[in-house]
Amino acid sequence: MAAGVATRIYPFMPGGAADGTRLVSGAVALSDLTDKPRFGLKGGGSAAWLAAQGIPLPPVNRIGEHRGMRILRLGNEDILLLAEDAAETLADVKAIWQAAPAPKGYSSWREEGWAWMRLSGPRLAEAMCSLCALDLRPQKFGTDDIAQTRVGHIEAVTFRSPAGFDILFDITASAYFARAVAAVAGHAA
Amino acid sequence: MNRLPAPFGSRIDRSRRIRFTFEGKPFEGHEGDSIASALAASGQWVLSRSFKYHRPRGILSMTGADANALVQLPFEPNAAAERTPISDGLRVSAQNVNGSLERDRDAIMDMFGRFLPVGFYYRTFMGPRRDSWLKFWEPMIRRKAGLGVVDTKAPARHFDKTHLHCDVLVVGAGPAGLSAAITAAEAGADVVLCEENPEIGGALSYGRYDPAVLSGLSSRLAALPNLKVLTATVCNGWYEDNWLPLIQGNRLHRTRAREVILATGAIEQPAVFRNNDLPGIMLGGAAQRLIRHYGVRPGDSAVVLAAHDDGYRTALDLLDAGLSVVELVDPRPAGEAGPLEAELRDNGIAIRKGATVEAAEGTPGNRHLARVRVGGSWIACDLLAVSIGSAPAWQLPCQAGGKVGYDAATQTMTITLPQGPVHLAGAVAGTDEIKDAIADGQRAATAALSRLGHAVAVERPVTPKTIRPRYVQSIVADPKGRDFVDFDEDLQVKDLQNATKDGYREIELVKRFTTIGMGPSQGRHSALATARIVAEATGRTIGEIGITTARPPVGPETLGVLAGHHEVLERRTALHARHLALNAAMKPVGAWWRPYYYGDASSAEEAVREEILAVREGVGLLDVSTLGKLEIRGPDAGEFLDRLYTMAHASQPVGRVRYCLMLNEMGSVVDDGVAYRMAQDQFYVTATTGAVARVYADMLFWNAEWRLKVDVLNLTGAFSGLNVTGPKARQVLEALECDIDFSRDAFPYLSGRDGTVAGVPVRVMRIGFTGELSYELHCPSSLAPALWDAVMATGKPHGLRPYGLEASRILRLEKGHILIGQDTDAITTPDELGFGWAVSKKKPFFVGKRSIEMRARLGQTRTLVGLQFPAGARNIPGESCLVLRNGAPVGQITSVGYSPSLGHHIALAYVHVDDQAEGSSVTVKCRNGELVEAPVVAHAFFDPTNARQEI
Amino acid sequence: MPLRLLKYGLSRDYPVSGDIPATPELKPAYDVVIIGGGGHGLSCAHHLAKYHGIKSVAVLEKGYLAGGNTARNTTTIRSNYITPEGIAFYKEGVELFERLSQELDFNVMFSQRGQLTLAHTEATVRSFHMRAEMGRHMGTRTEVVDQKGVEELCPLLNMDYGGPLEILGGLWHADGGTARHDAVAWGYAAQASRRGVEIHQRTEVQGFEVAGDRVRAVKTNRGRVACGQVLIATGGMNYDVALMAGVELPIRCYPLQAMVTQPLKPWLHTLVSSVSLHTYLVQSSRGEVVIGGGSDPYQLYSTRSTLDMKEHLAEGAVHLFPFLQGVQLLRQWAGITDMTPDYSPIMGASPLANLWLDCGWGTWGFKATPVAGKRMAQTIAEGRVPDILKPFALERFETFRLLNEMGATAASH
Amino acid sequence: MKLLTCPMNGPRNIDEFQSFGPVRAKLDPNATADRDWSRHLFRAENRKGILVEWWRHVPSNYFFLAERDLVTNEIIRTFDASQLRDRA
Repeated sequence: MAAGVATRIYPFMPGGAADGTRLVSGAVALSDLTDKPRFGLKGGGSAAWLAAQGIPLPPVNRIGEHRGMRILRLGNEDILLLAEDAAETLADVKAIWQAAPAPKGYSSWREEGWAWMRLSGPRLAEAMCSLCALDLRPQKFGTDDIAQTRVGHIEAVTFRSPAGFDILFDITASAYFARAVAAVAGHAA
Repeated sequence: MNRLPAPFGSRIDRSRRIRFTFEGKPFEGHEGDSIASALAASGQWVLSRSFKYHRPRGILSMTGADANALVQLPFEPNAAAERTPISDGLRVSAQNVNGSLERDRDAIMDMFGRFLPVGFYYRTFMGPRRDSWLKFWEPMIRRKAGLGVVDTKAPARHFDKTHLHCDVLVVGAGPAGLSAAITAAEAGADVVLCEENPEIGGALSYGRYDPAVLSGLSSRLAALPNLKVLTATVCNGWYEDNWLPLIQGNRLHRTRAREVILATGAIEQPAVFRNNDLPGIMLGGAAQRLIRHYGVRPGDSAVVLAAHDDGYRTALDLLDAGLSVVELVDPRPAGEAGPLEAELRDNGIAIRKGATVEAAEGTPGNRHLARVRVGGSWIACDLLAVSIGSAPAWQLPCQAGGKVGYDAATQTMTITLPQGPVHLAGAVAGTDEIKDAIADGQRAATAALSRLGHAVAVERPVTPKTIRPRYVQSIVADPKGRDFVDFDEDLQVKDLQNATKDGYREIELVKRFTTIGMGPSQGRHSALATARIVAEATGRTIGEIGITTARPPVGPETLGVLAGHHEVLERRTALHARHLALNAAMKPVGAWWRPYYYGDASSAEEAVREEILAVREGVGLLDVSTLGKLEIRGPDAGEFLDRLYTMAHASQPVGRVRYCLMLNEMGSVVDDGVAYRMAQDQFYVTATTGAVARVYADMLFWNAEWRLKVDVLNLTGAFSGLNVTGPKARQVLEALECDIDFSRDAFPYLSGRDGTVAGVPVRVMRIGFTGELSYELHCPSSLAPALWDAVMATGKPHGLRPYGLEASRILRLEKGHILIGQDTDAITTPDELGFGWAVSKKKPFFVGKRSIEMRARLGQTRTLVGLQFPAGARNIPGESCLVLRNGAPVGQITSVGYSPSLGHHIALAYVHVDDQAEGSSVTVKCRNGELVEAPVVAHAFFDPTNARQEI
Repeated sequence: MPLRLLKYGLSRDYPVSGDIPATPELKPAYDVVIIGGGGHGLSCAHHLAKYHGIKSVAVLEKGYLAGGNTARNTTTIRSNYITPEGIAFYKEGVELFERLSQELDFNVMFSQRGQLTLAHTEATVRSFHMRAEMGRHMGTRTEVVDQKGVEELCPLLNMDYGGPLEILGGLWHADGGTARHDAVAWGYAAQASRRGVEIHQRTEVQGFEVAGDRVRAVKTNRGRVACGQVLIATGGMNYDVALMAGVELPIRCYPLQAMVTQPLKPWLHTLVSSVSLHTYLVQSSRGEVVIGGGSDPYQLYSTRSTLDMKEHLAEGAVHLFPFLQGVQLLRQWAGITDMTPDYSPIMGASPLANLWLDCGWGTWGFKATPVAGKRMAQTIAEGRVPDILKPFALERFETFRLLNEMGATAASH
Repeated sequence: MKLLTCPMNGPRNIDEFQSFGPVRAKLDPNATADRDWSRHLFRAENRKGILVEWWRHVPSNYFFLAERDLVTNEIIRTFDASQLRDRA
């Protein structure tokens, strides 16, 4: 069987669920990273297995780094690896994990369940203040902090990236989220 | 015509003229003018008619806090003319007038006042018939009630919300607030200073004070980058944990402050005497605001009623503004003359001590003040400035837990706050002099800083130097009335006294019976006087009477700013665009969009029929991605499901799929689905679309208690589901590129397989809601469109067509499958559904087990059965129609529909337990009341032996 | 002009009615002690005195008269429930309201303008059908209307939303209405006290003297009072008061909030409520628009208001009537509701022979003020529970005979 | 908005949380008479005073316990469920 021939379609791609929904770009810009590589492990054995691979684990709600990947610790046994620019490293980890015997945790399928979007632009701070009730000013919320909170009235995970704030949220609400950000951008601009 | 030259008029830009209309007449003002100031500058003093008596009313306070100066704007009723800026072309009109402001036909109400004593409406308007109130009196009163008119065609406006965080929030940028904010910011705290006026300074911006004080504070303020000043921003409430709404125009800042300093100042109080409501009678602060902020001369010929230094300052301001001050009346006994008094006397102003204004009279129609009576003689004037004292602005402090008291020695209202993150500063805390207020602001800031962990020396509260008792007006009802205590509600002294005579003696009862303090000013100008009148009338002290509870908001706020802007949440499956491309009629189900049927609305019925036919005779494809999908992993996964669901799962073999039924602790059915055991330590469980959020949360909750070794994952969005169903389903799947053996023997009913179909990794379950051969293919959502395309393309030669929710509902009804929430209610047991087969008798425990055992012993009263109606029946009952037994309701229809496969209507219904047997007949009451008989039949209307799903 | 107004105008002095006599000295004993001087307690006192000739009655109120939920509720009166037992009871309540002004010679301003409940989902439409079928069967005026019917009944509603919040239909209850809450309590108080009932304000019950299966006396901050029969009708304090007598009720307390706009000229004729938006609106005879919704999400004995509830209610109101954006809000407040597991009240006997319960009124108590008072008075006077109250017994939580009204209570109260 | 301090996520607005009600006494279902079982089902912990209750931080799906005063609404402390088990 020829595996892997199928094409992946994410919400903002042609034929995706949010196809036709505008992503704002201006004083506030929203970009879609949902097709970027990431991999999450969750459940008993996740942390130990990753640690055994030499991947340093940050404390809960902090971000670590390993060979170009960002290591998000969302819970004791809930870890998400983001590999925006480290696809190969991540592919290696995934391949090793798939072949490994249990216990090794379980896939959390975050790459399928969560959209990954990035908010940036000159009016970023104002937009985030509208979207999120948390105090995200630099002195209160550092580059390695994670907030599991509500953004744009839906549950989300947010953290800083060099270009702005990254936000992970329920992929089925992608079109809604883009509209919510656009509405806020209209006010912030 | 009343405009003063600069430097008066700090808010206006004389180079910019703005034209607007009031009551249809053109007016002109300057940029920066409020509606009231622009009208006053043009000599228009009457702004409104009062609530009950329709008396002309005008500027009272210039703070926008009372009904006197509420006007109608095109899209905003009850707008505060004293605060709302004018804009080009703005159409302003008066409210609550019958005719026009100038000629209000309802002004006659003022003559009939004696026929309308307090609470009169409770004692009359009841006859002559029982429905007279509803049919006659109420409509009449409703037309008279209310102030502004809401424009039901108002266009949508944009409002937005944002969040603000700070170490210290200071409310009020008067001397105390400025000094508190500066002190806190200079110590390094993050400070927000919020001021409702367009400029900082408070009394310093309009009162007669040394300008150097304000400019000194302003320059210190400007040097502090960590001090954010929000002017024209109202702090309109205090809520738990220092959560405060700051309203700035159309924006709501939801603000969290670690410490709050309330420097909200004091509210100048009016005097009570006959006709104290005439336009031209205003508070001293209002006259000063008109002069300094707007450069408007408040009259020509003034009398000043002063029982406070501010009154003397006002008189001097009036002189500076070119008014003739006829006399200053000071009700306090003669005593030591201060410098202000000397200055006035130097200007030749007559000062009368120990006297007061006893009454006023107006011009014809009471349109303006004409004269006041002092010591029995009348003095002609067109302005009476009243400055007899003030009350601390208690609203925010009281919301923050402050208690109002009354200090009998100084005759002042006091506010005390418990130790905590809210502090008072300045006039609200009882200071009188500017320098005391500034010192008190510093003191409050250090208290806040100390709580924030700054090393500061906490100072003691400022003790005001003046401890002599404040002046208190003794209030005696004028025999001829019209001595208003509450301008908003047209309440006079005798109204309050009469209420106490009727037994409404507690302050809250007085308020409720008379409506005092319930108008737009919410008691700002009446609470203190009310307490005094009620105390006097009931022989108690003012402290015992107290004031009514201060509730948020502090001042009016629009529903728009509270509502903000809110996008409506919607969720889309990964196949959304596929459905749109196929011309699906999309329908919301909860937040989800689902295809209802495919095709045009004009041929909806036909489309549904064809979709059903395709499933029954060929093959259909349904997007079931909205189904809840949960993955339970870990060594205790089987045990976990055993405790949560009614069937046995610990013993379920890998590769098998089992129905699962969830009960709550009461033993009522709350959800169902299927569980596919993918591995010894892994189950893939479905839940109904509407229930999955709750089921998932409940699973986590139970396991927080049980602490089993399991992990629960909600894969609802991560995975998509495609149901391929119909006699030709297997042919289609086998024609796809795949590594799963779909043959009958290799993949029997109620089993599951993992593999790859069309290059897409899938989890396939052989189950189905339609009663036909069915495979449910679940795959990662990003690959669902690819899988859909492959199935559609491969199915095409087999006549495959996608079907929607409506066809799905009929297909399931033909099989008698229940829908949780539709065919069940909050107390449905498995027995009532005939689901004894789905409940393990062997398991020692599952949620709800004990309760269904108990409920079985208490006796079952109803059962869900199938009903059928003959083809061509004239009257088919609808959903929820009652099933009667001896005329009494015993159940209802839960689902009903026409079965194209059977050619007649079928229904699921609760019937009396004694009628549950097939062949019984029950009585159903149709929508139009007609009773029809229907025979009880088996649940599975179509293919009762379930042969088709097993092929 | 009504005759009575003419009389007022022509009399020299204010014609004092003396509705509420000043609190008298507490006597050592009364035949009936009613704990709670709210609408229910006063209504019961009135019915005892007028219809059962029992005049040795003391109503004990810890604060001021009718200052609890009677003063705080938003006065919805309706009978469009789901269970036949509930409908029968509330129907009698509506009928009593129809003649209440005459009964009390006090205008309670019963305004039967109808209630329109909106459905935004098919499941809600289905539940409306259930209420309509049962309501019609029981003889109330309750019917399901479609989108067109909704528009006809309330033409100003925003019907333009597509998607999840589109209005699909409504439940029209022509019997529904409102009344002036304070007037109901004051009217009962005035009538009861004219017949000899004593009303004791600022009189707080602090405990019970129980001997065997009977309450012998109640202990108050103003002394001990022996009693023949005792009724608990203390609204949000029911759990707490019953516990003092050793009776544990299946009640949880939640705050219920509401708010009101500045007075406006009449524009909203009916009561309008939305199940999905958890919002309802009604315009009072003063012109204020009263806006309310669901209870707070967690237990609390507090009448504090929250900004989040206010924002939520404003959002719902503006969603239904977008032109309200510019309307000013005047005041918000809260009451403490005593919620039962099945959203029906608990009326009738307690484990103690002479202690009677009028409890569990949650968010739905005001509309039952006349009928609960009437029927509890009958219960106390006759010493047995009438058939119409039997389904509401406390015992139903031991025998699992619930009266589930959750679906008919959520947004409309 | 009230603040609630999640042991895992720190202080948050209370609208990020879902209340799961007071911790309830455990009863052996098989050693309880029907009447007592029914009472147990509907029994409500509602005494004025401090209540121990379950909360869920919704964005992180973390369950924990809080001690809260039912009259003042003051939250005395919050703690992980393991501490409840340790205490029991």
